[in-house]
Amino acid sequence: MTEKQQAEVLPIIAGVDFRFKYPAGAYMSKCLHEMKENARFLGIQCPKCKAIWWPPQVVCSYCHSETGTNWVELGPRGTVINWVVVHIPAIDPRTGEVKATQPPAATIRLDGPEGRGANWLHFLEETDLDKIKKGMRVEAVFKPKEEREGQASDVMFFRTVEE
Amino acid sequence: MFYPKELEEVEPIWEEQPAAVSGSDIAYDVGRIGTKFFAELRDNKKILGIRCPVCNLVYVPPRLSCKNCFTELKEWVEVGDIGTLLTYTVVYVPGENQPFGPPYAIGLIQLDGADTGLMHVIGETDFEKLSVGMRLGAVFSEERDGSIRDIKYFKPL
Amino acid sequence: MARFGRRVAVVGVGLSHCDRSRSDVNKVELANESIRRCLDDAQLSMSDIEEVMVAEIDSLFGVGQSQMWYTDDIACYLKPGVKVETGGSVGGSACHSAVHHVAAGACDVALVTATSKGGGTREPIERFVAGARAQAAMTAGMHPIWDRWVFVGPLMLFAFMANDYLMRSGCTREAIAKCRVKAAKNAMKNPYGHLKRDITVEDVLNSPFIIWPLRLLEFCPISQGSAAMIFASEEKAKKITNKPVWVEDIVSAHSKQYWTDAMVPIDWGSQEAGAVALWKRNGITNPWKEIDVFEMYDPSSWAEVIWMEWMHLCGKGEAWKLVDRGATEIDGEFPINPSGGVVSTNPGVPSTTMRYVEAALQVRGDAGEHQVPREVKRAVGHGFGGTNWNTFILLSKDMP
Amino acid sequence: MARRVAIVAVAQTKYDDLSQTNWKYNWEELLYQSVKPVLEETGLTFTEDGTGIDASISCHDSIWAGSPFSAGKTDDVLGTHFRPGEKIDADGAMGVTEALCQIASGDFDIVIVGGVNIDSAAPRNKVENYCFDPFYQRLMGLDMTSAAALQAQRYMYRYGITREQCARVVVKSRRNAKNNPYAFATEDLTVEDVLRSKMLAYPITALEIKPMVDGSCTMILAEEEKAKRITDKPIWIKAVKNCYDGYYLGDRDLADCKSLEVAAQGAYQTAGITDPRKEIDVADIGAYFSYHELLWCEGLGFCGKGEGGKLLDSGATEMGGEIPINPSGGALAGSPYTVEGLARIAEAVLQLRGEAGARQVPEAKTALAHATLGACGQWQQVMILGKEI
Repeated sequence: MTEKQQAEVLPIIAGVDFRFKYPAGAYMSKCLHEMKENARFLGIQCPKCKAIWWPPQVVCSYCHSETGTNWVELGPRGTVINWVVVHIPAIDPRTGEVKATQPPAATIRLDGPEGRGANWLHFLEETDLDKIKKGMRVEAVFKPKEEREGQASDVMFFRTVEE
Repeated sequence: MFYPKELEEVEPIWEEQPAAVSGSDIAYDVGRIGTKFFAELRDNKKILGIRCPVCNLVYVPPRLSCKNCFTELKEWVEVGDIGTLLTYTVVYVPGENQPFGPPYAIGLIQLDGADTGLMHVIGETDFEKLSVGMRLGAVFSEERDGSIRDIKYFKPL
Repeated sequence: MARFGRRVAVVGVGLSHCDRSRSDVNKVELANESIRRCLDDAQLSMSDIEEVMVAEIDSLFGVGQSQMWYTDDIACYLKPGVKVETGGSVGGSACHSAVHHVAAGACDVALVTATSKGGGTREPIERFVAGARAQAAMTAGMHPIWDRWVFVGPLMLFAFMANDYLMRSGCTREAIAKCRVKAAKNAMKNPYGHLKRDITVEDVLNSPFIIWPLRLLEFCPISQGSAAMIFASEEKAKKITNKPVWVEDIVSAHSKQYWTDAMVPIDWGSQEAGAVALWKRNGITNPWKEIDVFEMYDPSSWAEVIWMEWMHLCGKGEAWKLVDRGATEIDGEFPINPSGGVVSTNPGVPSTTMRYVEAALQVRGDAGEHQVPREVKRAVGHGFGGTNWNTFILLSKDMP
Repeated sequence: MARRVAIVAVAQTKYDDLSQTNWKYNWEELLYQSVKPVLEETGLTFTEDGTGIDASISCHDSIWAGSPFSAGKTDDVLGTHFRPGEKIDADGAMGVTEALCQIASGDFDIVIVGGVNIDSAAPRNKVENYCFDPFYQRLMGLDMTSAAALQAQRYMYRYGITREQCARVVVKSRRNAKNNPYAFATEDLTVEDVLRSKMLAYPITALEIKPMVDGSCTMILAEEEKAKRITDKPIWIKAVKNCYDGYYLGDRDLADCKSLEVAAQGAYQTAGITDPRKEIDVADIGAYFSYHELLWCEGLGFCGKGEGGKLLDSGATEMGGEIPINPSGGALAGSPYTVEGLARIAEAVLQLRGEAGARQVPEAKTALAHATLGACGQWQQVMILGKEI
C-alpha cells in the first residue's frame, strides 16, 4: 500500500452530554434555607479551635473536630480583603453560557465572632476599580424573597456602605 | 440518624448541572493512524488493519503500538469486509451515542484477515437468527465523513 | 539509612514534543511517545517494566476510566497498575506511588505515565475559545453549588494571589515580569518547551489583563504533551544506569475543599507544610544554600515569586527582590525552573512529572543547553493541583 | 513486602438509594458516616508526630462524581488538610493496595483509606459510555451492561453456561444479603423472577446487574507493631496483586479472564497458596453482573475453565459450602462504584474477625477479596487476608 497523502480526517465528535445531581448536603442545605427564608447567614464554628466555616461543614478542616450544631450568625456586613476583575469571557459551567462581563469579585470577611475563616468569594456592586479598597465595608444585597431559590446567588452582590 | 436531628430533618437542596463543559461536546483528534484508517474507509470503502511483524497479528482497529511486544506498528494491510461473528448482544434500552434506536444488535466481528474482533452494529437481521460463528458483511453508509459509522452496519450473509 | 525501607532511584525519563495541538496523535499514542523515549533513555524494554502508574484527570480530558484505554499503549498489558487523580499535581502523585511501590518491595521497576490531550476542535485552533473552556472545565472542579457560579478557574485564584502580594509586599510589577522573561529565556533552551518566545519585560507589562491584576503573559499556555519516568530499586538501578538519581524524600500536603480561604489569601499552608516537612526531615536548614536547582509548578509568574516565600526559600516580602536582581536565573544563586517552568509549557497532567523529570536531568547533568552551570547535587521538584494540593520530591546525586 | 501490614478497623454505611431522600447527604457527609466509626474504634486522631494517622487516601472515581479534582470533597473528613494525601481514581480496592505500599515502604505507619460514591446522582449508562474510547467503541453506544452482555454471550456460547445458572447467582446473592445489615437488595427472588425482569441487553436482565446504591466505606491500615497495639484483632494482608487486560474488547476472547488469572496466581504465590479452593475459607468477589461470579470463580482457580456453572450447581459456593462466595451478597446486593472493592475487603475483614453476625463463615482463617473495574473485567485485583501473620 502506498503512503500517499490522506485527506484530512476531522476530529471525531463523541461527546457525552450528562448532567449530574449535586447534593448540597445537610449542613449546606440548612444554611441555604436560612438565606432563602430569613436572609441570614448561618455559619458554623469549630467548638475546639474556633475556626468559622462558611459554608458550614461537618468537620473542622484544621483540627478535625465535629462542628455539631455550633451555629453562629455571620454578616450581613463584611470587610473586603481582596478583589479581582475578570476581563475574559467566562463560561458558566452550570449552564455552558458565556458571560461576556461580570462585576468585580472579592473575598469578603463576614462580620461575626473572632476566628479564622468566615470568608466568602462573591461579587461587588462597585465596578470602579479606583474606589475598591482593602478594608472597605460592604453589605450583602439579597434578591427579593420570592426570587430566592436557596442558592449562593440569592445574594446578588455586596454593596459598599459607609460606617 | 447519624447527624443531629435538625440536620437530618432539613429539606435537602440539590442542583442538576452538567458534569463538566469540557466533556460535553468535545471533538477528539484521531491522530495519523486513525486518519489513514478513517480516510481509507471514507474514500475507498476499505477496511485497514495493521500488522505486528513480531507477534504476527493483524489488529483491527489499527494502533500505534503492539500491546504484547511494544513494537511500533507500521505495516498496513487491507482486511476483508466480510467476517465471522464472535459474540453479540441485543440492546433494548436507550443510551448515549447509540447508532440506532433500541432495540439494535451489536457484535464483535472478526474480519477475514484480521486477528481481532471489530465492534459494530448488526443490521438487516432478525434477532432470533443471530448466532455466534455466523458470517457477516459490511454495508457502507452512503454519506461518509470519516468515522467508524462510515460502515453503516454488518449484515448476515 | 534512607527514609524508605529500600532505596529508590530515577533511572529513566522521557518527554514528548509539546505543542498547543498535537493532532498528529490521539491521546494514547501521545502517552506512548514519551514512554518510548523513556524506555530508550533507560535502555529498557517493555518487559522490564513491572508496574505502571497512570496519572490522569478524566473529567477534563474526555474519557472516563482512562487507565483502561491507556493500557495497551503504556506497557501495562497483563501488568499491575495504579491510577491517581490529584489535579495538576497528579503527575507527581503518580511518581510518589511508584516510589512507594518500589520501596515497599511490591516491584523493582515502575513506570509513571502522564498525558494531556484535551479535546480537539473542528474549528481552526486560533478561533477556538480554548482558554475560557479550560478555565470553565477546571471551575467544574469547584463546589458545584457554592463555588462554580462565581469562580473563573485557577486563573481567578492567581489573580487574587497577585493582588494580595501587590498590597502586601510592595513589589514592583517589573520584578514579576522579569520572572516571566527568565522563564521564556529558559524555555528557548529547552527542546521540550512549548512557548518559546523571545519576550521582554515591556511585552509582559503591555500584555492585556485577563483577570486584573493578572496579565496574559503572566499566565501559562494550554499545551498538549506527555511525560514518563522510570523508578527502580537500588539493586536494579545500579544495573540499569551508571547515573542513577536517588530519591531522597517525597512529601505531599493537601488541603481542604473550599478555596475561598486560599484566596484571601492568608493560606498557602499546604505549600508551607509540604516544604517545611521536606526541609526538616532531611536536615536542610537553609534550602537557599543547600538545594542546587528548584523546579516549581508555576502556573503564573506570580505563583513562583509568592510560593518562594511560603516554601521558606527566603523571608516574607523578599522573593520579588531576589527575582529582581536575577538570583533565580539559570546562572543565579538559586536557579528556579531552568526548564522554563509551567508558565512556558502547561499540559496540566504531565506538568508535575515534567518538573520531576527536569530535576532528575539536572542532577544527572543531562539537561543540555538548560543545564545550570554548577554542580547539582540536590534538586527539588514541586507539583501543584486540585484544591491546593502539593507534592515535592527531593532528588540527589549521592545515595542517601 | 518490606513490612507487614494489617487492617485494624473497617466501617461501612448501610448502602442505600439516596435519591429516595432527595440526596440528603453530600459526599463528605456520606463518607464521614464511615470515617467516624473507625476513628472511634481505634481511638486514633490525625497527627504529625507519628502517634496517630499519618496519611490519608481518598478513593473517588471522578467520572462518577461529575467533576475534576472530585476527591477534594473528601479532604476535610479524611483529615487531609495540610497533610499527606493521595487520591486514587479507580476502585477503592486499589486504594487499599496503595495504603499497603505506603506503609510497607516505611514512609507511613498508619494510613486511612476512604471511598464514597453517590451512584444515584449520575446517569449510569451515560457515564459508562464515556468510559469507552471515542473512536471505535463509544459510537456503538456501549455501556458497561452491553459490554458485559457481549462477554456473557461469549461465555455461554463457549462453555454451555445457561441463563438459569446466571440467574441463580442473583438468587444466592440476595439470600446471603438478608443476613448483611449493610446490604440494599435483600428481597426473595426466584430464578424466574430474574429471567423475566426487563431485558437490558440480551442475555442480561435488570435484576442481573448491580442495583444503583450510594454509600461509603473506610478502613485504617497499620504496620505490625502499631497494629497489634491498636487492636487485638488485626487482619493481615498476606498478598495482593492486580492486573490489566488489553483494552479493545475485540482483542480478547471474552470467555477468558486472563488478567484475573495472572492476578490470582501472583497473589497465591506470594501468600503460599497452592490449592485455593481448599486453603481459602471465604471469598467476597466483585460481581457487577450475574455471570461475573461464575467466570471469576474460574479465573480465581476455584474450578476449571468452563466449570463456573457446575461449581455453583454443586453448592460449594453456598453458605456452608466448601468455599462460600459472597456471604455479604456482593455487589449484586448493592455496593456503589468505587466503594465496590472496598466493601469486599471490609467483608473479608469482618469474616476473619468473626464479626459477620448471621452470615459468619465458621472458623474463617484465610479470606479472599476480589475487585474488578472496566469493561468485561479489564482490571482485576486479588487480595488475600489472614487472621494470623
